[in-house]
Amino acid sequence: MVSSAPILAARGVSKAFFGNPVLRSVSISLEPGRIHALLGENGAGKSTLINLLSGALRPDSGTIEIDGRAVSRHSPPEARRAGIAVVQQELSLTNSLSIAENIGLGAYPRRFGLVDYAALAARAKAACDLVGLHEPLATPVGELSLGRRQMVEIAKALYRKPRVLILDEPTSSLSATETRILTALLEKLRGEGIAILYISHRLDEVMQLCQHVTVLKDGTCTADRPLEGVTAAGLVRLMVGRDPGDLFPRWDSTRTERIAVSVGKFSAGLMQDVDLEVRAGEVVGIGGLVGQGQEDLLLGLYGAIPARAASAVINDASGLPSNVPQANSRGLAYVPADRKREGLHLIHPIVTNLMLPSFARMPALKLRSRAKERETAMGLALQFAIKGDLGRAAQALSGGNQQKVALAKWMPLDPSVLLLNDPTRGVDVETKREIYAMLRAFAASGKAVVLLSSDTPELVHLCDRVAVVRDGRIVSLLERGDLSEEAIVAAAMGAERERQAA
Amino acid sequence: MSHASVSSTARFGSLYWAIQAKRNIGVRGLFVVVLAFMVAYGFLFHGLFTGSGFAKFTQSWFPLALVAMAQAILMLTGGISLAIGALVSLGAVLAATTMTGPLGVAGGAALVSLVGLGIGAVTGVIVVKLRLPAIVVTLAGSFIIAGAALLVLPRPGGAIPPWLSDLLAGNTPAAFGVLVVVVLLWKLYLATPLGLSLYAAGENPVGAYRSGVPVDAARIAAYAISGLLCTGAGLFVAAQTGSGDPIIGNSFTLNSIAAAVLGGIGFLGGQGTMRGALAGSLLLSLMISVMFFLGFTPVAQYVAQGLIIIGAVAIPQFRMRAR
Amino acid sequence: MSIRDAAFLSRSRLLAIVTSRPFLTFAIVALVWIVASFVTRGFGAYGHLRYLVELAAVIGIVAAGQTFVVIAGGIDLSVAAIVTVAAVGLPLFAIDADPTGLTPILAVLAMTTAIGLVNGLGVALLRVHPMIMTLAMATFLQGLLIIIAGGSAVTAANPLVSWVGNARPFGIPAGILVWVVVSIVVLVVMHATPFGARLFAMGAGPLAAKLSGVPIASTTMAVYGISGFMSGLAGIIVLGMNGQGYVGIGDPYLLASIAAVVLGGTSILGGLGTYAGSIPGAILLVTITALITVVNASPGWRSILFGTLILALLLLSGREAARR
Amino acid sequence: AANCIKGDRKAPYTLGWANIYSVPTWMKQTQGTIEAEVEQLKKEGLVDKLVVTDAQGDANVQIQQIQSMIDADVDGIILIAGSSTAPARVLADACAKGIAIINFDSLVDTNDVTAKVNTDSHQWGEQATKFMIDALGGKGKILILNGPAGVSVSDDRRAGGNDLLKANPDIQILAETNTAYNVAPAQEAVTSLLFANPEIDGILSFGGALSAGAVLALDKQGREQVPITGENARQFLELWKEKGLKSWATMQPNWLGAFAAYTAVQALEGKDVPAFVKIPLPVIDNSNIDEYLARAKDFPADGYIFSPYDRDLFAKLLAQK
Ligand SMILES: Nc1ncnc2c1ncn2[C@@H]1O[C@H](COP(=O)(O)OP(=O)(O)OP(=O)(O)O)[C@@H](O)[C@H]1O
Ligand SMILES: Nc1ncnc2c1ncn2[C@@H]1O[C@H](COP(=O)(O)OP(=O)(O)OP(=O)(O)O)[C@@H](O)[C@H]1O
Ligand SMILES: [Mg+2]
Ligand SMILES: [Mg+2]
Repeated sequence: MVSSAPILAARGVSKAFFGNPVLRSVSISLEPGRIHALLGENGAGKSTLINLLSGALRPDSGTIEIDGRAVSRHSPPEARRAGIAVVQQELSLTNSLSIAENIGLGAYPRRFGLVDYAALAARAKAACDLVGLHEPLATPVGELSLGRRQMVEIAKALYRKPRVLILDEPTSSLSATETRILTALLEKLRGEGIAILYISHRLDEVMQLCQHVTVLKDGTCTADRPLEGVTAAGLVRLMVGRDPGDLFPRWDSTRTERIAVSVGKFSAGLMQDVDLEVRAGEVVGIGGLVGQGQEDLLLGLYGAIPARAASAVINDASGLPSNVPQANSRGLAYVPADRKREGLHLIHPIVTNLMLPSFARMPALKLRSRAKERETAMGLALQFAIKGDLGRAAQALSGGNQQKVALAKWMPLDPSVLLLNDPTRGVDVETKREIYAMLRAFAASGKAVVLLSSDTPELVHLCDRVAVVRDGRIVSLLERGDLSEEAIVAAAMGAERERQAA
Repeated sequence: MSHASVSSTARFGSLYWAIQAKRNIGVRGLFVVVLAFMVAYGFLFHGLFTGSGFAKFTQSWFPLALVAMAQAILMLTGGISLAIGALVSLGAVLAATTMTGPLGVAGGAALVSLVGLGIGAVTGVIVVKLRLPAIVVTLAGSFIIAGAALLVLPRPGGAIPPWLSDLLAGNTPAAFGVLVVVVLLWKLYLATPLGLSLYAAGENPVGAYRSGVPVDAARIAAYAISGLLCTGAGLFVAAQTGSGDPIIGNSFTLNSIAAAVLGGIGFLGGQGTMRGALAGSLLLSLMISVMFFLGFTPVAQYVAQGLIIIGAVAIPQFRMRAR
Repeated sequence: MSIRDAAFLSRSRLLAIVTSRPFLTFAIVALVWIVASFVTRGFGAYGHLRYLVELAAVIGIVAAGQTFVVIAGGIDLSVAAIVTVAAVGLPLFAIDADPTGLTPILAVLAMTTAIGLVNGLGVALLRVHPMIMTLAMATFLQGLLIIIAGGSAVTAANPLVSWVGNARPFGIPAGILVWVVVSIVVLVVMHATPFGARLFAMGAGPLAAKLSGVPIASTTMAVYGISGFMSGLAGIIVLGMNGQGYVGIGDPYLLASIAAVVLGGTSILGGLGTYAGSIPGAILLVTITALITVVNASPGWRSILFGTLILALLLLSGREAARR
Repeated sequence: AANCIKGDRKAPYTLGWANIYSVPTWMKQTQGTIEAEVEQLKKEGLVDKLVVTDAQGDANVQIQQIQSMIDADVDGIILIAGSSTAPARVLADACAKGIAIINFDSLVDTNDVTAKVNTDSHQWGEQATKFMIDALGGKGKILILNGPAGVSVSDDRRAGGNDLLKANPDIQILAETNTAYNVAPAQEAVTSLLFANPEIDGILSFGGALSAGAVLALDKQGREQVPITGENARQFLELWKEKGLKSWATMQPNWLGAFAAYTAVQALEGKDVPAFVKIPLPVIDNSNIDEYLARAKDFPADGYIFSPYDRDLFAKLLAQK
């Protein structure tokens, strides 16, 4: 392919937050008709670089160039005029507005000074069709699942008919089907000569989709080269700075006979009358398309939403916990998927985030010992390799490190059953490896893990058994021997096949 | 191309009205409660359905409806105002001191509107640009504005031309007509890009800013419009009473919050609809008359009022959770 | 941790304290007092400043409850009504068998705490928004006042109450001593107990707090219960200071308590703040009121001056950091 | 017949009592006199029902409630107004419907009522000021305490003292303050003013519980009491006796309520009633303070000890021209 002039480029940009350098003299150039991968560990500075490119932040030094010309005052409206569209990692949607109104936000078609709903409907519909979003345009975004919202976010970017499309971890909350649609779409857009910048922690996606790669490590550029001739292992080496080990730990059965959780005819939210048994020492996966009720299963077990069951035994005591504190005292811990809203308190220091479950369990008026808390927190930070000053607010952490905090905070309670809701979403490979190893070690120590995941390889490589959920029921319980990505996807898609057959 | 534009014109209706219909979902429970009160009122007071009965009823609702809208707009942007009552008073005394003077009715009305817009805009700039908490800025503002009202008219007095009083608050449902116009104007505003930005600017300001929404402008505009609605309510109160009173608006501050929250407007911005706030204000107003006709003693009035307010908020929530 | 780290830590902590909002608010109080002492005759007299702090004690105690509620993500609009109910209702609990006057005080505190708990119940279990719940509670209490006000044919001759309102052990008004005790307890509970940590978590993100195992319902009830208790305590002190309760005696404390909390740097959105800021916030409010009183101006101008001063102080102390 | 009366309404009548705010003790006591009078009228077969509304202090709500009374077709309305101007138009409607309207205590600037019943606020201010000037021998430094700004009653009382104060330039006004008619804010304000103005010879208070607050402020700061004017609040009268004050007080008698109810029925019965019934200000001074205090136990501790009344008094008041 003929290399052409870059549409958008950063030249030697640097950025620091409160004196902490996040980017050091980084350059990147986005060329038309090319999908450019931006890789790096959590906190490497990828999102920050994007914010510089899109005008949401201004560089401390260095320049942003559009069509070869340096822009002096870059801002979001400026970027939009230049044809730059960004799919943010943090959703930029407004829940109370409809899909169409969100897609057009900030760039509404006008007629007589009013929003031209006719034109909006037409253009939003076109954008939605591109990404396979078929919900009515009037649906408030708040009613959509996380994955669908991500699709709205992408449609919103496409609506602007961009010349440069920047996607920050677009697939982290998408189902396999949605990911496939997106992949095809990006290929098509590339063919139309759009410059695409693609950030993902899923290396297989990157290998399959991208032509060029820039790797960031600790805010500096460690590679800027075509992807041709690079292996996944090579990419990891560039990101991490050393040889990668296997992503998944060696699997040994540590399953015991003791029953950790057993429910019969369990119903909660979308889940209807399911039976599930989890043994101590095993990792049970929960798979299926996004939004089939998997989350309600975990929340119901956890006492966070109303649930009922014909029979329930959790850690040798019968009955479901009726609230979260009760669940905690019975050895359950839950790590939510939406870490920003459900997992952490972003405005609070990392140390208080790490200590919160302990605070919730301690006698309410017992005097706290700050020194001891710090010590515990430092231990957890060390164990989970959480980078960052523990006294700083959790919002200063990168996504992956936030996820580690959300998991680590339960450890002081020594839970015997971990309920995990997509714990590796948006987490870099190195951190994933650490989390996987921890989960297996956790199981090996005689505890139980229930792992809800949208990442099918994860289910295949980590789990003793996988329950596939469809329409609020467990449609298939795959034992270790039968586990394969194909088997899980087949079970998850069953409904669609039947419908096609009918 | 022409085919596309024809079909898209047809779709205008469908998308716009479909969005509007979706917005009723959160407030349906409240609508039912309001309707029940409306029926009860009509049952207790048959004169409600005569021209003047309806006129008088809507007149007592009207100023509360305006201030509920004024508060709701601010709450949609994540703000709040404790200066609503003071602004109503200021609007009333300005109207009562200017309209019979050289400025005349038109000049007085213009002055009242300008003052409302101006004070609202200044408040908005202070809150938005200086990043100060709205609740205390407007608390401080309420003292300043109340002081100004006292300077304009140190004790109740002034006058409104009787024809204007009769026009706005006579035996015709003119107030209701004005309310309809105000609501239509609001719908029109919400259909402008700036107006629609209100929701995004309130709920997700960072995301909105990154999407190219003029967040600050949307919020400041909301404060200005809110100010205008308040002094407008003041003008109406002056017309309704035929005179000015520098403390007439005091109770509107808390009532406007009650009406807005009752109507499902959230405090975090971007949650709720104007129709909800209007229904909330209507409920508050209806409640007073219905309790009168039921012959409640003052003690019972206080207790029932508390229960109705809690019930109107709690019961729909329970129904939602049950579902 | 190395010694260098420790030294750095303590220096940065000192810096953190000096640049913190509560400290800033205290500094503003000091500044206003110094300037006012030069400008206004009699302002800087020890007796006057002591009186200001005594008045601030009442606001400060109400604000203690309000701070708890606001940090936990709520707001309490019933404090004024609760103060009034306490002050007006206390004589009704008088029993001749108890000459110390302690029983009625305990009874009133139990009653106001219970009122607060009902607020908490509505907020936590009925999920009524705090503004609505507490506003409705204030309305209920008006009804209650119609029943109890004027029913006290006996004067509030409660020795303990008049002691709290008038005595000056060691030259310090008893009200101030009560405030000091309250402040210490509140600061300890807020910043040095798991209960306090739960409040901050609830205010910053109720859903995350719930999923982390914080008992939301009981904590919410406790918070409003504390607010009811504090308002009751304040009611007893104002009753002592004025010798007689009356309807409306609590009215000034609603907006004052909210203003004190916000002037002290606590985020009205919840999750961030400290009572250490509400303390100088309360003193600041009383100081401004006193200054306005001695200015010879028409009521209109006084009101304008008062609002302008609050706004100016807010500019100095009340910046709200960007959230969300 | 009296104003507004058309003569088409027949006994027994329904009376509406449009209260502005029923929670304060003064209002409760007033309501008590109204209820007692209505009981009597019921026995006489003249009244069959009393409808009570409480506007919770909101003049707008009061208008709505008066409108509801019109809608419910009551025969008479007795009213304490929440604003001296706001209810004028709704009262005109009521008057046109032949409803007897007796407005007392807080009056409305309108002629569309059957009768207004009140003490004279102007005179109140004048007499209080006269007492103060006399007590100080025409020379001294005083504080002026007044009720809330923007309210006609407090404005009128203050205005009543104006001429006398102008005529006596040796009376120096150190400071003047407006607060709600309550003890606590008055005590706070006076304390601040005491520090700023150490030499004070007298306190001219225009009513309510302001005077009690002032006395407490002086007492708490260990200051000598000074001559002070006041009102019949029980707390103030008791302090007067306890501290041996040099004082003068008048009152807004709570039986204005009973009298208003009585007057409404008289008007409906076709009797002529004066458009304005001026209630002579009862004066409390050292000569009769003991009489008042002797009856104190019949009144709430936070209430007002009002002068005695009976039907004869009412008849006499109605007979005045
Ligand atoms: N607003 C901010 N204030 C302070 N620090 C910040 C801010 N935004 C980002 N950082 C810091 O900058 C660093 C880079 O963050 P960035 O979000 O760019 O990482 P990332 O590469 O996108 O990580 P991830 O893969 O987890 O999304 C992180 O260490 C983060 O702590
Ligand atoms: N129960 C009710 N009480 C009050 N108004 C009601 C009620 N039901 C319907 N309405 C009508 O709702 C309209 C209020 O405006 P509308 O519903 O268009 O709000 P809105 O502007 O759409 O709010 P938003 O756009 O923020 O959702 C008015 O026309 C009013 O008559
Ligand atoms: Mg990122
Ligand atoms: Mg990430």
